[in-house]
Amino acid sequence: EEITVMGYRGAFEENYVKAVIRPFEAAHPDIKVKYFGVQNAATSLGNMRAQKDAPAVNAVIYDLSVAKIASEEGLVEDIPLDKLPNYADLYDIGKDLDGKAIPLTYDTLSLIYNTRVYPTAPDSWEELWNKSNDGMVILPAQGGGDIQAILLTIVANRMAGEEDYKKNIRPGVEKLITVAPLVQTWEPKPDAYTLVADGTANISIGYNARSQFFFDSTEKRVSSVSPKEGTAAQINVISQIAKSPDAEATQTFINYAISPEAQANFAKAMFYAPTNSKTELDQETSARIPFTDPEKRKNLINVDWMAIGDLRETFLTAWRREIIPAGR
Amino acid sequence: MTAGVSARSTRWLILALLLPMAAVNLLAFILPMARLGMISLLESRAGGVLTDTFTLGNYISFFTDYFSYQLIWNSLVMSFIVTLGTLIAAYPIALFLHRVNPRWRNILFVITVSPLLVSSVVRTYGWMVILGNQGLVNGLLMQVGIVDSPIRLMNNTLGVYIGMIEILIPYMALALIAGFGRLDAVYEEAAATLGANAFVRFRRVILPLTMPGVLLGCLLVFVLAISSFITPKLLGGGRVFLLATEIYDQAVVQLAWTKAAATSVIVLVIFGLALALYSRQSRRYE
Amino acid sequence: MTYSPALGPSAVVEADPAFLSLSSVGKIYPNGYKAVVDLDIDVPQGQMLGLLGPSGCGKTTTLRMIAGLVPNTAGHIRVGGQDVSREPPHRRDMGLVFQSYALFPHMTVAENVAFGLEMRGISRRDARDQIEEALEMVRLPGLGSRKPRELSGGQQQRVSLARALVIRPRILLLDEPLSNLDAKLRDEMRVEIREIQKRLKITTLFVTHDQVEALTMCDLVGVMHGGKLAQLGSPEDIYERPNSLFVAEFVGRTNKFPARITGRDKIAIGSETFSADTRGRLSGDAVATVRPHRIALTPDRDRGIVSNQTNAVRGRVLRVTYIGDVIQYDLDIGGQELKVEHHTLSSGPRHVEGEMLMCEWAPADMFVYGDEA
Amino acid sequence: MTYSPALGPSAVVEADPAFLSLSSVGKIYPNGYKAVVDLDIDVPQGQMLGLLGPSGCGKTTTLRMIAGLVPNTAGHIRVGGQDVSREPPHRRDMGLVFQSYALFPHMTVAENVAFGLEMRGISRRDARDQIEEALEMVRLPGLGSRKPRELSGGQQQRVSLARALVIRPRILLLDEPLSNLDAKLRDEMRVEIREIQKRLKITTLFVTHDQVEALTMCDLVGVMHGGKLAQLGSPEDIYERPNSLFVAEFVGRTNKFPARITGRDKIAIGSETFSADTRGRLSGDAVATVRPHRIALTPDRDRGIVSNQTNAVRGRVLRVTYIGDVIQYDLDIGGQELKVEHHTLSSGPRHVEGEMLMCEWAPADMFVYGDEA
Amino acid sequence: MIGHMSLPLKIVVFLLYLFLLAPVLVVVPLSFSADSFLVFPPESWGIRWYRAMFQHEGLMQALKVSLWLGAVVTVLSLLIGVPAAYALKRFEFPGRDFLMSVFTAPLLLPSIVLGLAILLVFVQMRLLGSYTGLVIAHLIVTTPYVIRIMATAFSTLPPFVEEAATMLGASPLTVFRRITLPLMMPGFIASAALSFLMSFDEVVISLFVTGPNVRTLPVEIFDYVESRTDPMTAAVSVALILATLLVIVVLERTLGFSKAVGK
Ligand SMILES: Nc1ncnc2c1ncn2[C@@H]1O[C@H](COP(=O)(O)OP(=O)(O)OP(=O)(O)O)[C@@H](O)[C@H]1O
Ligand SMILES: Nc1ncnc2c1ncn2[C@@H]1O[C@H](COP(=O)(O)OP(=O)(O)OP(=O)(O)O)[C@@H](O)[C@H]1O
Ligand SMILES: NCCCCNCCCN
Ligand SMILES: [Mg+2]
Ligand SMILES: [Mg+2]
Repeated sequence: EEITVMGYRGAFEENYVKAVIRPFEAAHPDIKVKYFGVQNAATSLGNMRAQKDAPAVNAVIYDLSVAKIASEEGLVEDIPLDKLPNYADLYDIGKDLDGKAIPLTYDTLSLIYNTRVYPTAPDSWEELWNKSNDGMVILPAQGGGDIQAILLTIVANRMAGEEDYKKNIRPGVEKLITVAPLVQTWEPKPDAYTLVADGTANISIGYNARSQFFFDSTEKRVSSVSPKEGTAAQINVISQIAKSPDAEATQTFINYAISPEAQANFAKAMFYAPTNSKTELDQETSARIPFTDPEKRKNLINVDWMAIGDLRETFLTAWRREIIPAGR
Repeated sequence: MTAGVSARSTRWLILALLLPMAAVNLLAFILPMARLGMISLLESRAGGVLTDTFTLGNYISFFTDYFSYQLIWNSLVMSFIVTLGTLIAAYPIALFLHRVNPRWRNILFVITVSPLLVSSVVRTYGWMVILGNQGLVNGLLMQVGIVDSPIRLMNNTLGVYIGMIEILIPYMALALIAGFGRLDAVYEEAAATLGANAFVRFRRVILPLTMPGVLLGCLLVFVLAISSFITPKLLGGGRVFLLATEIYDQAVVQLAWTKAAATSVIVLVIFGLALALYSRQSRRYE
Repeated sequence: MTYSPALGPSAVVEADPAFLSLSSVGKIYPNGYKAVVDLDIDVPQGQMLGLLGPSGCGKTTTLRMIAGLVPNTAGHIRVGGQDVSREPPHRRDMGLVFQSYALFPHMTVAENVAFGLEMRGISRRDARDQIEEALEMVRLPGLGSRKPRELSGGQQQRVSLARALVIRPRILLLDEPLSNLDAKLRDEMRVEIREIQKRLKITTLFVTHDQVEALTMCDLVGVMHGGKLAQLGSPEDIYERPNSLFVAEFVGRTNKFPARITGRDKIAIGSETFSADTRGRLSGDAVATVRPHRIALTPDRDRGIVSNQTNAVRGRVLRVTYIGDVIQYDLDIGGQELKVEHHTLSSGPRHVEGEMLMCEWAPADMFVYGDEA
Repeated sequence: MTYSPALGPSAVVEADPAFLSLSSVGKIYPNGYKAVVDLDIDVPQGQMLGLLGPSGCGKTTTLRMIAGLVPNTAGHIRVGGQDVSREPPHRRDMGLVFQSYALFPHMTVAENVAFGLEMRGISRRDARDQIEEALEMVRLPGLGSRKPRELSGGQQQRVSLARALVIRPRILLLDEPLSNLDAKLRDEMRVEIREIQKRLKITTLFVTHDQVEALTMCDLVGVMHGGKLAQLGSPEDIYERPNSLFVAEFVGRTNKFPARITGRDKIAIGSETFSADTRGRLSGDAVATVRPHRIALTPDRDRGIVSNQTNAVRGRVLRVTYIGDVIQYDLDIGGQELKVEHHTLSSGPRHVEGEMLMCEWAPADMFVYGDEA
Repeated sequence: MIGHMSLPLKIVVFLLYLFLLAPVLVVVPLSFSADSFLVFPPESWGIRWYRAMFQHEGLMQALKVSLWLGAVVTVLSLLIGVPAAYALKRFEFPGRDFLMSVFTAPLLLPSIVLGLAILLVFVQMRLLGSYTGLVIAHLIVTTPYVIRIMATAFSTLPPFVEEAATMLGASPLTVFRRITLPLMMPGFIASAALSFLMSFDEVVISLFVTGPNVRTLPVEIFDYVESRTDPMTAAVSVALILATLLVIVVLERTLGFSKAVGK
């Protein structure tokens, strides 16, 4: 039997194949797993729509907010939870869609900084607003459509004193408008981590997992920190694609993917926070994943990804019309 | 035409010769354009799922959104400036090619249009290397000491202009060179003997005679500029919102096909207007 | 070689006998080619000089130097006594009609004609009358709103002439203006151009490689050869008294024989002897010419003696070619071929192949040149 | 209008007096334009017919119908008695020389010439001699390995001729083969083509709009006008006995006067009366013509009487134009302008403007036509 | 002298050429950088990124796809475009001008619109991300060029040579084989070269049509530039520029590049 898993390409693909798929195949010699790398979650959704009636892919790893759309369109299978014994051990965060989208990794929005500019880690988001960083700030926003932009809005909202982003994001938007003039680029090429590492910029927002990867590959020129005001998590989930063949094997794989073993392996490789509470990590790895710190977890802003879909337009509009233009 | 072929068999022959082309054209041009128009009139549910309901909603939401006008304005301004820029840059090149002796003309012509054969992605990458904070220009400027912190040459509209103008110069040059065919030195000489100095000769003879090429080049570059999104995406720093980048985002990132289709139709309308303007102007210079 | 009025009967002394004056003018092109060498030409005010010569002899170069379109590399070009050699073309005030007409394709006929007036600061409104007048002069009234491409070749030619004339230039320069027209139109335009030129009394230089054009239209004809002036004189000077074999052959058709000078005004061609002006030479090799239509053919009366009144030689008809207006006989005269052309007659004797005839011509019709060929 | 040998003196009766025969041939183009109407022409075997006429009169159309390149829409085209009207061109076995030569640019001269032989299954090796022979015939031996673009216009023309001749076609068709050549080369090629045609005794149709070409080269001349055959005959028939005003004007130069027929062989032009063949007509309006060089000018001897021997009228010289070989007088004869052309003489009387002269010509030189113009 | 070039014009033109060629020229030294990321001028030198390029599986796979695609598209473009051009130039029939405009319209149409429109149809026909889909999408880009070039070639065929061959006894088929075809050769070569280059270079439409398993080189490079700026892109660029130069040189040698690209 061969199943196909679709997911992010690049380093994610490399490490996922190494840390999860190969061990799985070793443990299940009868099942072969092929990995299809795609650009982003939206691409996955596009492919799922295109192959709606005859899917060539069995499972998909993507973002929870996109998973919501997919589930509404009936593109994913609702896996009976009894087929996934490991499901019960997962944290509650991101379980909104039950068997239709199983939390696979957590990641947190972090402050990315150049270690030469900041010999000691800045511990506040306010550092983005520091005038001495004029022109050296990067905010990857994709015109406001990026999850990082959404998360930063929510964080800024809290900083401005408004905890409930569903009710009102004006305070956050106003706050972000004041950072815009300092921003060098809203769409870093190739990515914020590289530009911070090579000195093109001093500071940025980004994900913890990727920054850890760059920390290792750039001789520690770039590092990340989870600031004291708290942060929010991004959640990757895995879904079984509706009408795809080999349901049994697919579910076997998904169950393995959320097992403590697989979670630990991948966390070690990529520094994504495990979703399985039973996962055991060594001290060194754990130290580099803020999510595993109970203290930090407490300070986490709880994002209702099921509501984001409806809010997205509001966020997007604010970014496009107010925040980004304010920086010109 | 050779005698002895009956009209009937000629008809079948013509049909057979045209059929494959017609099929490809139908499949990849006519049908897509029809579908584009149709989808722009369909309603979509949240997340971009298509329904079967017809609606003007996509257009209404486009035209009731202030941001749309911003997009149109940005696109028009950018295309206009880029067109003008390529014209100003390509005109001397075309004039030079027209006047240089034939031995040099061929090699210079090849140099002029050869960038066309280098992927625009590669050339945009080259501009990233040149214009970046750590790039060639800033490196030189800082080394010489003219500036002490990098000046921003990309991640803004300036970068997009520079890249777009450079990438589109060959197209403009091609059109101009074709248009320069009408320019014979004898007209300039005639003007001179009638008392026209160099400036008047340029304004009254050279320019009007090359106007058909200028107009064609402007149309070509305008259309290419208004539909380009790779260079704006790579050099714009997320600041440059254009119809083309919007279509790409809507279609590929947001998967909002109905919106993307409606935006595309708007681009087509602008394209049509440019075309109409072109044919009106070019008739004046025929 | 300056033209002196004494040489030709039709040269008229006008107000200024050297209104347009070229002295020692030369042109070496950047590639080193000597297109024009040491040219001396004076054109009297109001007269028309035809510059005649084979292709590549430097006619156009001469004209373009006068216009200022190419700089002369030697000598001086003067207009009304004033050296214009270093003036740019747009300040020389000359009208130039190009072989290709060079009408501005993007302007109407009226705009074309108006251009030169505009350059002189005359407003379009004031220019209107002058334009209409110029178009009337070339017999194209009312065509002002057409574009050049909507005109026939002859009409374009006229517009081009009107455009050059409307500014009343000091000098009119014409570069083979008729060579792109068909025969009929060429005949018409010849007469017209000459009439306008005479009426306006405009000093004109007319470049052509067509001898008929030069002979019929011009007061003076200059024959060029290899960048040099071979002969300058009235049309009759050139045709009736060519000063070189080149001119004799280039202007009009001619028979050409290798000859020996045997004495004062005596030459021998093969075994026959003839009278002809040897210009004082008493011996040596030479070339003799006689024009085909100057030879009379009479029945063979066995009168092969040379008198001072006439040259006569016996010939056998080799070929008879009927060309309508003209009949052409090729005769064998002692091994040489002699071409004779006569107008055809509806009645009267017609010679036939093989017939023996006496060929006679006046000594004045025979020219003798040094063995140049 | 079938040509009958009895009509002209130079028509020679050959093996087949109608080897190429067009009977009632017509062409209506798909757009409805009648390019050729009811054409009857017979060309005797081995002879050369010149098809002469103004532009657009249907010459090329006729030639292309014979070649089979356009189908004739009426009548029959026969070669050696056999109707070929429905044969495709590649089976008609005719050689066609195009005005633009139409040499294959991607083949060498030898390959061009070999092409027709190849089509006839002759191997390249066997063809070699024939090719070399054909190239020698057109005086281009040894140029076989050149590409057409490396040849001059005249050389290309010769290759084109060799290519058409090497296959020894039954009929040779030439469509203005000389019109792209310069005057000198044209003269040469005229003689050459005619000599080759005579040597090979190849039945030839030669299309031209140049009367000199038609008159000098051809055994027979057909004058076309508006898709119809105006006259067919020997060159002298056409020139000396034009059957219509159109032919009289188109072939050769002529004076043309409005006239009234006043009696048997008597006409009046203005107040003057003349003798001329009125072809039996006794009255009515007409047009009279006389060729400029057939008019003699004599001192005014007050002899304005019409005799049957000669026509004479008094005229005043309006204009004298010197053209080298020829001198042209425009005279006023009672309000009409009469053009007279004579060969120039070095000595003898030269008339001047204003002089009164007697103009005389033979009645046989005056033609009278119905008032067609 | 009139119609000649002044020194200021020469200087301006030199600077313009410098500007035009700058991005192409700058990648050459950069490709020999041994740095881990993009710094100009490079801090260390080497051929590290050339090696990386050949080891990059996605890139090599995409190169293969692009080469294959270019070849197939070129052959098909000629097979489809040449007969159409022949019919449009050699026969008179109603709607001829209309067809000519329809067939060449994609040439002028904004590619982003065309790309999206093709995506919308291909998603229904399941042609997305398939080789068939890519080939068809590229054909709509290349065939207009072929038709334009060949239409010009057919109408600039020296007049009457085909008739001359007929008169020498060649049947219609022989005329086509011996005269028409060889004389069209420059047109074929120009069409083929342009088709290949256009297909090999096409990125906008490909971006819409490529799928996870079928990616063309320009799309791969675009993704790469978007996600990484190490000097490998420079190495890839130099390789592509060299390949293009090779094509130009070969073209110039065989028929004159200017003729191939010019109208
Ligand atoms: N720009 C130039 N550079 C070099 N040589 C030139 C140039 N222009 C003309 N020549 C040469 O100078 C000679 C004279 O040229 P010109 O055009 O004056 O001849 P022409 O008498 O007008 O001939 P045609 O009757 O053919 O017009 C020719 O041999 C020509 O090749
Ligand atoms: N394919 C065609 N369709 C319609 N009319 C045509 C066609 N070919 C020629 N004609 C017309 O038929 C008439 C005769 O044309 P043809 O070419 O036979 O003239 P021609 O005597 O050879 O003239 P020229 O001396 O200019 O070559 C012309 O009026 C021409 O416009
Ligand atoms: N439909 C527009 C065609 C544009 C062709 N682009 C070619 C890109 C070469 N770099
Ligand atoms: Mg000249
Ligand atoms: Mg013709």
